[in-house]
Amino acid sequence: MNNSFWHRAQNINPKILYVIAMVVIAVPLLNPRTTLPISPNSQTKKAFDAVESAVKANPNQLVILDCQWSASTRGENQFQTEAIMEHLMRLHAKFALMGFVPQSRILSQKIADRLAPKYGYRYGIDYINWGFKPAFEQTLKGMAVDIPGTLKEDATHKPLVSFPIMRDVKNFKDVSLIVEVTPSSTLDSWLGLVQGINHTPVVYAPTAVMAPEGYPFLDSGQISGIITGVAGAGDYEALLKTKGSATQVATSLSAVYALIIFLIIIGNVGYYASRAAERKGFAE
Amino acid sequence: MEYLRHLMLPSLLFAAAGTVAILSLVFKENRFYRFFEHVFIGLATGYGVALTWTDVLRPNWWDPMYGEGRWWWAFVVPLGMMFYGVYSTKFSWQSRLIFGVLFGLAAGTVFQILSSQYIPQIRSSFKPLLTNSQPDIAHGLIDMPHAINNWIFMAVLISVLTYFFFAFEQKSKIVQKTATSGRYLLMISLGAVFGATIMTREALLIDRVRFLLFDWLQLNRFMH
Amino acid sequence: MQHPINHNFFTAIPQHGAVYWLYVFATVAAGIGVLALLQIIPTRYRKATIALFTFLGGLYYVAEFFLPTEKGTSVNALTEYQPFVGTLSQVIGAFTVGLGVISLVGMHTRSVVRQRAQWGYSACLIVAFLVMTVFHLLDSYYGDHVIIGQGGILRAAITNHDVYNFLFKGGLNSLESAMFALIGFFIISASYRAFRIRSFEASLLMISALVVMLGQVTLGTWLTGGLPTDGPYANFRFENMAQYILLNINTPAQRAVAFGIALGTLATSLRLWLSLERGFYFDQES
Amino acid sequence: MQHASDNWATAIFVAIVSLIIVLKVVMAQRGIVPTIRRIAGLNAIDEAVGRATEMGRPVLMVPGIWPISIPTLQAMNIFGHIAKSVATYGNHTIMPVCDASVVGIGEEVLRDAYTSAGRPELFSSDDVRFLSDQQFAFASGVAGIIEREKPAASFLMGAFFAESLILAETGQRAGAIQVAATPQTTQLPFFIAACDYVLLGDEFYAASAYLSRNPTLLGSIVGQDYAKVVFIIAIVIGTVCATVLGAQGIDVKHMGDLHSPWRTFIDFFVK
Repeated sequence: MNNSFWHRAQNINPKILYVIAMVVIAVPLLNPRTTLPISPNSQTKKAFDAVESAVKANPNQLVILDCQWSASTRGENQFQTEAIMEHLMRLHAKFALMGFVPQSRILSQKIADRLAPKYGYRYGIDYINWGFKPAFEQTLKGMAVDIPGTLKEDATHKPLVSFPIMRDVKNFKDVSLIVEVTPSSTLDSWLGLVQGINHTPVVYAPTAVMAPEGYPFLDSGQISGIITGVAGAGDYEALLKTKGSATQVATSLSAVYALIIFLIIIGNVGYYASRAAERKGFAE
Repeated sequence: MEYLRHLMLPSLLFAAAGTVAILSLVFKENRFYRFFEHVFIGLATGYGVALTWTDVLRPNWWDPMYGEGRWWWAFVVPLGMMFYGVYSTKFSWQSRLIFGVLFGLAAGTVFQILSSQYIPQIRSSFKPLLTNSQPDIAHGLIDMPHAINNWIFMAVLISVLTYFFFAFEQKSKIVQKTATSGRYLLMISLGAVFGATIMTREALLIDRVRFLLFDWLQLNRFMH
Repeated sequence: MQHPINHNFFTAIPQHGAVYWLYVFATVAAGIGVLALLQIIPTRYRKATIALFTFLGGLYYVAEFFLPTEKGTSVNALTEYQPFVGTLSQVIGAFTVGLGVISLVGMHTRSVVRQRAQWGYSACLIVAFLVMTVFHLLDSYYGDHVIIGQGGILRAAITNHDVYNFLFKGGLNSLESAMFALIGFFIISASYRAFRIRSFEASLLMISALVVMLGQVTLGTWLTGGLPTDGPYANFRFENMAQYILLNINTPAQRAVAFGIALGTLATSLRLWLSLERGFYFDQES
Repeated sequence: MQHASDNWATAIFVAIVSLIIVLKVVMAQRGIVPTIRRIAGLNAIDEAVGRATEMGRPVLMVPGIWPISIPTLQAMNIFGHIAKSVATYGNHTIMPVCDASVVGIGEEVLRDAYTSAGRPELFSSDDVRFLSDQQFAFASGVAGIIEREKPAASFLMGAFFAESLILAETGQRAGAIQVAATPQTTQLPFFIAACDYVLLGDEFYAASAYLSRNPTLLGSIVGQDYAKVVFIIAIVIGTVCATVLGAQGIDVKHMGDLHSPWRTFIDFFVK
C-alpha cells in the first residue's frame, strides 16, 4: 500500500522537485512567447494610474525616480525601475534619477542608457541623473527648501544649474511625482519629510518582503500605489502593453508559484487520501 | 570563436562555474561544490580580515596612532592581547575579563534601545475602539469599520502576548485559552511572513538562472 | 582630550623618530605590565574583578542615557565621548580577528600537514584566503600598480585592482549570490513538505501562506479577477485578503512577539551587566 | 528617544520594568522559586543527543551569525547545557561560528560544560570552528559540514537571517533532529517548516531557565511575566484614553497642542 499513488504523491523526492523547478523557471525565460494570463493587481493599477495622471496634469514638472537599490536586490528592483522608466519616457515626462546607495547611480544609468535611444531621450534636457547622495534624511530636508542648492551637481559632477531640465526646478513644488524603488525602510522618511509637507504623490516600488510596510500608507492615501517586487513590475509592463524582461521574469515567477501551490495541493490530497485509505482498513 | 572567447573570460567563467557548483548542492554534496565551498570560505575570510584592517583598524587606530602621532593609542595592543588568554589556562581569566567588558557594552545600550524602539510601539497600539472616524490602522477590507479592525488588533496583540507568559499560565483557564488562541494567531502571522518572502527568494534564483543563460551562455543570441 | 596647555604629556608626536617609537613601546610595555600585575589578584577575587569590569563596561551607555541633557540641547556631559567609546570598542573587538584566523587556518593547516582525508580542499582554502587578503590590501594601497604588462594574449595590462576585482566580483560576489539563490530551491521543498493539514496549527500556517502568496502574483489576481475592485465583494480578492492578514493579524502578532523579545533582551542584559547570569562560562569561579 | 530627559515618564517606565525583573531575581535567590510552563522543544534535547550518540554521529550547534550580542550569549548559555549532555553521553560537538570574537567564548563554554560533566578530555580545538564572518560563506561552510559529517542532532539558536532555511533544509535532509530558536521573527516560519522543534519568540530567552532550573534565571522569567502584565495594562489604559479621545473626534496620532486630561497617559509614552 505504501507504493500507492497517493502515498508517493506526498513523498516526492525533493531532487525531482528541484529539476521541475529549474525547467519551470528556464522555459519562460528561454521562450518569450510563453505567457500566463497577466491580470494586474489593483495596487499596481493604482500606481500606474498615479503616474499617468501626475504626468498628464503637470507635463512640465519633474518626476523623481529614487533608486535605493544595489546589485543584491537587482532581481526585483531592476525590473521595477525599468518598467517605470519606460512609462515615463512614453509619457514624455521629464525625470531625475537619484539614489542614496553608491551603486544605484551606475545601475539606474545603465537602464536609462538602454531605453533612451528608443524614445529619443537626451541627457540634461529630458532626464538627468542626480547621482549618489549620502546622508539620506539631511538631503531630503535640504531638498524641501532648495533642490539645486542642496544637490549642487549631477552624477558626472557638473553643476545642476547648467542643465536645461533644471531651469525651473527649485523645490518640491516643481515636482509632480516621486517614485521610490527600494529594498529597505526608506518610505517613512519620504512621507514624513516630503509628502507630508508638499503632498507630492508618492509611488512605492519595494521588494516583495518590504511591501507590507506600505499598506497602511496606501490606505491612508499617503502613497498612491504599490508595485510589489518583480510580479508588480510584470503587472506594470502588462499595463504598458509591452513585453520586456519583467514580463518574462514575472512569468517565470508565476510558474514557480503555480508549481509550489500545485505541490502543496497534491501533497495534501495525497496525505488525506492515504489517511482515508488507512482508516478504511485496507492499508496493510 | 568570439563566442568561445566570451565563454572563457576569466572573471565570467569563475562566476559561472562557482554558481553552478553552489547550486549543485541541492542535488547532492559533491567534489565540485566542496571545492568552491572551500574557495568561498577562503575568499570570504580573507576579505573579512583585510576589511578589518582597511575599514576598522587602519582608519580608527593605525592612522591616529602612526599617521597623526598619537602614540598613546598603543595601549589598545595589550587590551587586544587579553583575548588570546583563551589559549592558556593561566591567562584564560584575563580573556574573560576583556570579554566581560564587551558583554557590558552590549548590555548597556538596552535602556536606550527599549525606549527608542519598543516604547513607541506601545503608544502606537493605543487605538480607539468605538469610533469610525480615524483611519488609524489601515484596513485593507473596504467598507469595514475601522473600530472592528482595532478590536481585532487589540485581541491579537494581547492574546499573543499572553502566549508568552511562562509562570502564570498554569493558574487560570481563561489565560490558558487566550494563550492557545495566541499561538494560533501567531501561526497565521508566520504563514503570512513565509508567503511574503517567497517572491524575493525566487526572484534571486531567477536572477541567477538568467545570469547563467544570458550573461554567460548568451542564449539570447540563438533565439528569435 | 582637551587640556588648557597646548603641550602636555599626551601631545601627539607627528615625527616618527626614536622618541615616537620609544613612547609607543613604553605604552605597550606598561600595558603588559598591568596585565602581569592583574595575575597577582588571587583566584577568589577574580570573579569579582570580572564582574566589576563588566559593570563598568555597561555603565557608560546607561549613564549616558539617564543623565539629563543640557537645556535646549540633546547632549549631556557624556554624549561627546560616544564616538570615542564606539570606536574604541570597535578597535578592541577587531583584535579578536586573530582568534578566527587561528581557528580556521589552524584547523586547515593541521589537515594539510597531517595529510588528513580531503586535505587538498584545505589547501585550496588556505590559498584562497591568502590571495584574497593580500590582494585586498594591495588594492587599497597600490590599486593601480601593474603586475603583468600588456602583450601576448593580454589586451591590457593587469593591475592589483584587476586581480582584486576578479576575486571579488568573479568569486566572492557571485558565490554569495548563488548561495542566496539556493534558498529559492529549498523554499520549494520546505513548503511542499511542511504545508500539510496535519494539525490545526499547520493548516493555519498553510492557509495564510497560500493567501499571501496568491495575493502577490498575477495567478491569484487572475483567479479572483472577476470580483469587483470596489464594494464588499472586493474584500475577497486575493490581494486584499493578503493585505488584510499582513496588516491586521501579522502586525499585532509580530508586535507582541517583539515585546516579549524586548523584555527577554532587557532581562538578559540586566543579568549580564549585573553579573547575575547563570550558566557554564557565565558564573564559573576562575 | 536619545536620552531619558527627552521623556522622563518613558524612562521611569523602563526603569520600573527593569526593577521588577531585578526584584524577582533577588526574591528567587532568597528562596521564592517559581515554576514555569513546559517548553516543548527543550524536552527533546536529551533524546536527540542520546540518539546521535547511538548512531555514532556528532551534535551540531550553531550560535547564529551575530558577533557578541545578547542573542549570541543567550544561545551560548543554552549550548552550555546541551554540551554537558553531549559530554555525559561521550559524544562530541561541532560548533561553527560566524564571528571571530565568538570563537573564544564558544571554546570556553564547551570546555566548562565538558569539565562539569567530568569529561574534559573530550574537548578538541577542532570543535569550535570559525568559518567566515560573511553570512553566505558561513552558510556554505555549515551546509558542507552538515552534508559531510551528518550530525544526528542540530541546534540552531541565536540571530539568524536568510541563511536559516539553508541550514535547516540541509539538516533535515541529513536526517538530524533539529531544534531551533531565534529572536528574528521573520525567520521563524522557515525554521517551523524544516525543524522538528522551534522555540517561538520569547521562549528562546526562557530556555536557559527551563534547562537549568536555576533560581536566578527562573526569577528573571517571572519578572519578565510581570513586565508583560505591565505592558498589557499600559496598552489597555492607553486604549481607553484613545477611545475617549476618538469619540471626541480626535486622532491620537495628530494631537498637536490639544489640551485634554485624556492625553496625559498617552504622553507618558514617547512617540
